[in-house]
Amino acid sequence: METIKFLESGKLILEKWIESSQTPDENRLDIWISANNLKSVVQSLVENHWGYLVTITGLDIPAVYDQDNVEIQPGQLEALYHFANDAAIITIRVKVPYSKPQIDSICDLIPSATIYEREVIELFGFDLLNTPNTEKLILPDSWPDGVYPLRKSFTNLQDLEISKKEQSND
Amino acid sequence: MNTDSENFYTQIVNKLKNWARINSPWVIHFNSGSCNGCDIEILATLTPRYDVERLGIKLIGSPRHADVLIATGPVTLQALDRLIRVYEQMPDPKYVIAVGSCALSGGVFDGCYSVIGDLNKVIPVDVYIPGCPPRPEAIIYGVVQLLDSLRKGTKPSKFIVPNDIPDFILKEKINGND
Amino acid sequence: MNLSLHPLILLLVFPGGLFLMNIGLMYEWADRKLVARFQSRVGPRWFQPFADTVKLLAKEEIIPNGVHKIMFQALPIIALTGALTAALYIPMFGFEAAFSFEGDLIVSLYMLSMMTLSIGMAGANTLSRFTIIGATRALTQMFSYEAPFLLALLGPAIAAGTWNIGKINTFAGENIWLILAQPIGFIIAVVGLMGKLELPPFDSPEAETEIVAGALTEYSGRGLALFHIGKNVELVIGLTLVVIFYLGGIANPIEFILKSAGLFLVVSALQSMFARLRIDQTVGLWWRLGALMGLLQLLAIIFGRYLGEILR
Amino acid sequence: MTEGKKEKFIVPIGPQHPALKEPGNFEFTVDGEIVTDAAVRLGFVHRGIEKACETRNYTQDLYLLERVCGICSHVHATAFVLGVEKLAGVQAPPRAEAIRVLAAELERIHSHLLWFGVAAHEAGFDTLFMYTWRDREVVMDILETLSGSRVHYSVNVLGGVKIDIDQKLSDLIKKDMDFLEERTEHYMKVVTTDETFLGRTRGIGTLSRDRAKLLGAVGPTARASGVKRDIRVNAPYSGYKEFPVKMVIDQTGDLEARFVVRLKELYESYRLIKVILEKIQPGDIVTRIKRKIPEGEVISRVEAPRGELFYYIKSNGTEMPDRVKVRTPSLCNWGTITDVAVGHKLADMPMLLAGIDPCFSCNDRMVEIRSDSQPSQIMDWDGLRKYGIEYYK
Repeated sequence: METIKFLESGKLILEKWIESSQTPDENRLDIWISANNLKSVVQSLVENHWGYLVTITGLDIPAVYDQDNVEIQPGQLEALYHFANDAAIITIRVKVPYSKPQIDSICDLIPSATIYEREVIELFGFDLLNTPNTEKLILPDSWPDGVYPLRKSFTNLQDLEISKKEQSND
Repeated sequence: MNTDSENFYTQIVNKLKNWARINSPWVIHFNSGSCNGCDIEILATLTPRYDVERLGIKLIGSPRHADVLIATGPVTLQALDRLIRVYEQMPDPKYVIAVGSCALSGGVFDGCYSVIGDLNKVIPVDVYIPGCPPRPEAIIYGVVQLLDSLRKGTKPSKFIVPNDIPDFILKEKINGND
Repeated sequence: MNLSLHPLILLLVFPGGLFLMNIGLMYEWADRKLVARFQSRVGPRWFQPFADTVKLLAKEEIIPNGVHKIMFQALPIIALTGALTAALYIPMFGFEAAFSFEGDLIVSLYMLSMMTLSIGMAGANTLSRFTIIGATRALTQMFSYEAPFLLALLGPAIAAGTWNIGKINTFAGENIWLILAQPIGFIIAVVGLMGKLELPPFDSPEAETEIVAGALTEYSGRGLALFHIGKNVELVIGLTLVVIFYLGGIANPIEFILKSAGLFLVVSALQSMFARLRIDQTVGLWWRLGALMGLLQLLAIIFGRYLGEILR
Repeated sequence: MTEGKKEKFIVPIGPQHPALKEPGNFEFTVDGEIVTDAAVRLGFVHRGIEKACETRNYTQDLYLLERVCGICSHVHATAFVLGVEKLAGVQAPPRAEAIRVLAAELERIHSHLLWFGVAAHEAGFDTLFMYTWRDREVVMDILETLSGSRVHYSVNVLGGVKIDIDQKLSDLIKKDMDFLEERTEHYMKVVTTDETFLGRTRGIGTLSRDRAKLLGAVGPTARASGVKRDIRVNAPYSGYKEFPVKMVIDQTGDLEARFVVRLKELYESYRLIKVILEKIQPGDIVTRIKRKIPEGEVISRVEAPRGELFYYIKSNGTEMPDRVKVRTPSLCNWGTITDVAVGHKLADMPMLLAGIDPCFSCNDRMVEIRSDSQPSQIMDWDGLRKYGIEYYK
């Protein structure tokens, strides 16, 4: 019962920013917000001592094409900020397009977020504004710039080289 | 006469060198992307139940002091440079033992984007020890195989340690409980 | 045993040189075996240190980039020579010392310090960070244990009224074991010896978990072997000194073996009983506790002698 | 050295470093012996499993995820299995849940003993290291008898477990638990009374409660600082609903507290294992589960030996997951290292690192599994793969 109380209080804190929300599980609450509001949302959670940041998950939603190869829906990246308070989990979800994957950094509010932020920068190509450290954390030093292994379009480094060669041949 | 005695002495010196090499393999351990399983088992060989010091095997930290490189893991791109550097820092003669399925073929990680997969693609390997992870007994057996081939005077031909070492400890324990 | 041998033979064969090296290797084996037994392991075979040394000698020696080459090669030799020379003044194995004069105690002690000094220089000579930190630690440690160790050995010397190791030996043989008369001095001497030899728990100069192998990280092959031998020789000499000073001296080989073995057991037990001290803790221990206790005991001895003379 | 010209240099610890049997690069900027700055570089064990996983189904992923880490393989599998079961709407039988907890607690014992030995080794206390590892072999034997493997137990399958325990084994485990309890008492004495050891742990690396909360520390690191974070208690999962555990808390937050917390957790594990062996109900150990998992997202949290393990699994209705995100406990605790390290001595660093019980393989796992829509594609060999890609172009 405590869990439900936690979720309700969390929802109350965040009420004014919620664009849409859902409860996929009894101990979870998913909240979609716009990218501009992220900082104020996190700030209000931190100020109200609602749980702690578990991690930031990145999701890749590739572009959808119709039969004639026309883009119906542009590719998007989604960042999921999981906050946990005992058993209750609030997930703050932010969607940004490939063309402008910019999200405010929350490192000044939660210093430990830097590792998660570096992770999503490397693996998904998010652009986190004002994040203190953008050095490589996980990928090898020799990794090519602009290649994000966790995007659906990436298959393999060797394939990458092949397609590059093909492009230059064309 | 003179050359004969010289030959005799070189022979003796060579025999002595070989004997020393067999009886004092100093080992350096390098993890190039392993899941820790193999590393723990390598560490376990030092501990009282297995105690490799009785064979003269010593785990040391500096590659400059080492004779044998024990490498685990599927060789990640990031660890690649270091692995080669460690191998190059070791003074001759040096040997390499690959421990675990990952170092043999990539194991479950074969085909991952940041993994090379086979230790032999990077540095020459002398002994392979399969298993995920191999038991400490298997690791000791692998090192002993290397030493045996040194005794015979050949650089070890690619020798693969069978992974069917009986679980005598367990059987003993359960039987003892009856 | 007052044969007039050529000094070079004395240095290279007996009591220095070959004999000491072999004894040193045996000591190393005993040390490792005892520690292994304390850790409930089987431990190495008896020829292990010998095999290690031969193997190291036969191995390629890599001279890293950016070092002073002559220094790099000379330092191990200097270290070993220092230790071997020190052995000339010590009545090894129950025989009389090869050389002796009034004050040879001081000379041999400082010959022993050559080892640490060489290790320190070797560390500073190579460009690796680990070696530099190892060198700093080795020298720091040397400065801290040297004084208490000397004070601890000074006690018996004052009691015997001589600076000659041979005479102290005779004095110790004729009187009550000094371990009973000066227990504090004995403890400081044993612990000081462990500090000198960088045995655990005073092994922070070569703490493998922090700085790989300390000052010797970059040494391979011959250089490493020579340093190893030098350390072993130092172990022999150090133990012999303590036996001479505190355990009633050595009159014959059997006494030497028995007493050394006994002392060895204590040292090995101490090694396996403690966690490594940080370098600052080591220094603190020595200066705050070691030096002070050593001084106190020295004062007590001087006072005792003074009192004894008055009474007489 | 003249004043103001203090030389600073960086001492890298790792990636190839004897203190850490696993790679990971820490750069400590040192002024003399004092650490003035700390930075971390991971990625030496970054295997990027996800791409090879594109054609792997849930069952195959289970075995892959076990190999994220060789120390806590069971909890990884448990977290994944629990998540997938939730997605599929399947509940594992009670006996299976109990066996999962049993294996998890055995793993905790093995992991804590391992950590204790390694930490002692970092402290230069090799005798203690040898003793703990000798005793650890007892647990390894149990695990091997239980599952057939010393490291990767593969206890879990989707929908249950694949091993069962019998009376003989249960008696053996009980006997061994008594033995280990006795040994742990001894270690407790060493940790709390041995002067040289206390010199290396007491008052070192103190992490205050507020800092721990802010930095998001988890597991024993957080609990040693008085933060009540233990998923087994906060959000009981699997068999922990039936077999509750007590949370072990300490207030001081220094290295000694972390030692004490972990050792006390060992007692708790011994107790729990005995309770489970007493009360375990006979019954099935596995239920059927469909190959295709319904579409959905699930979050699964379990308490690994090192702290909270977090799984996010997204399914798209096929045999393969769309995305699996793993957040391992060690990653959370990194922040505390860089925070606490400054001002300590270089000699304390290995102990500090050991204090959080780091697991590099865990951090670098990035086992982010996604699936493309071509399950028939064989991706294992380079040539075939290139052929396949070109074919589909």
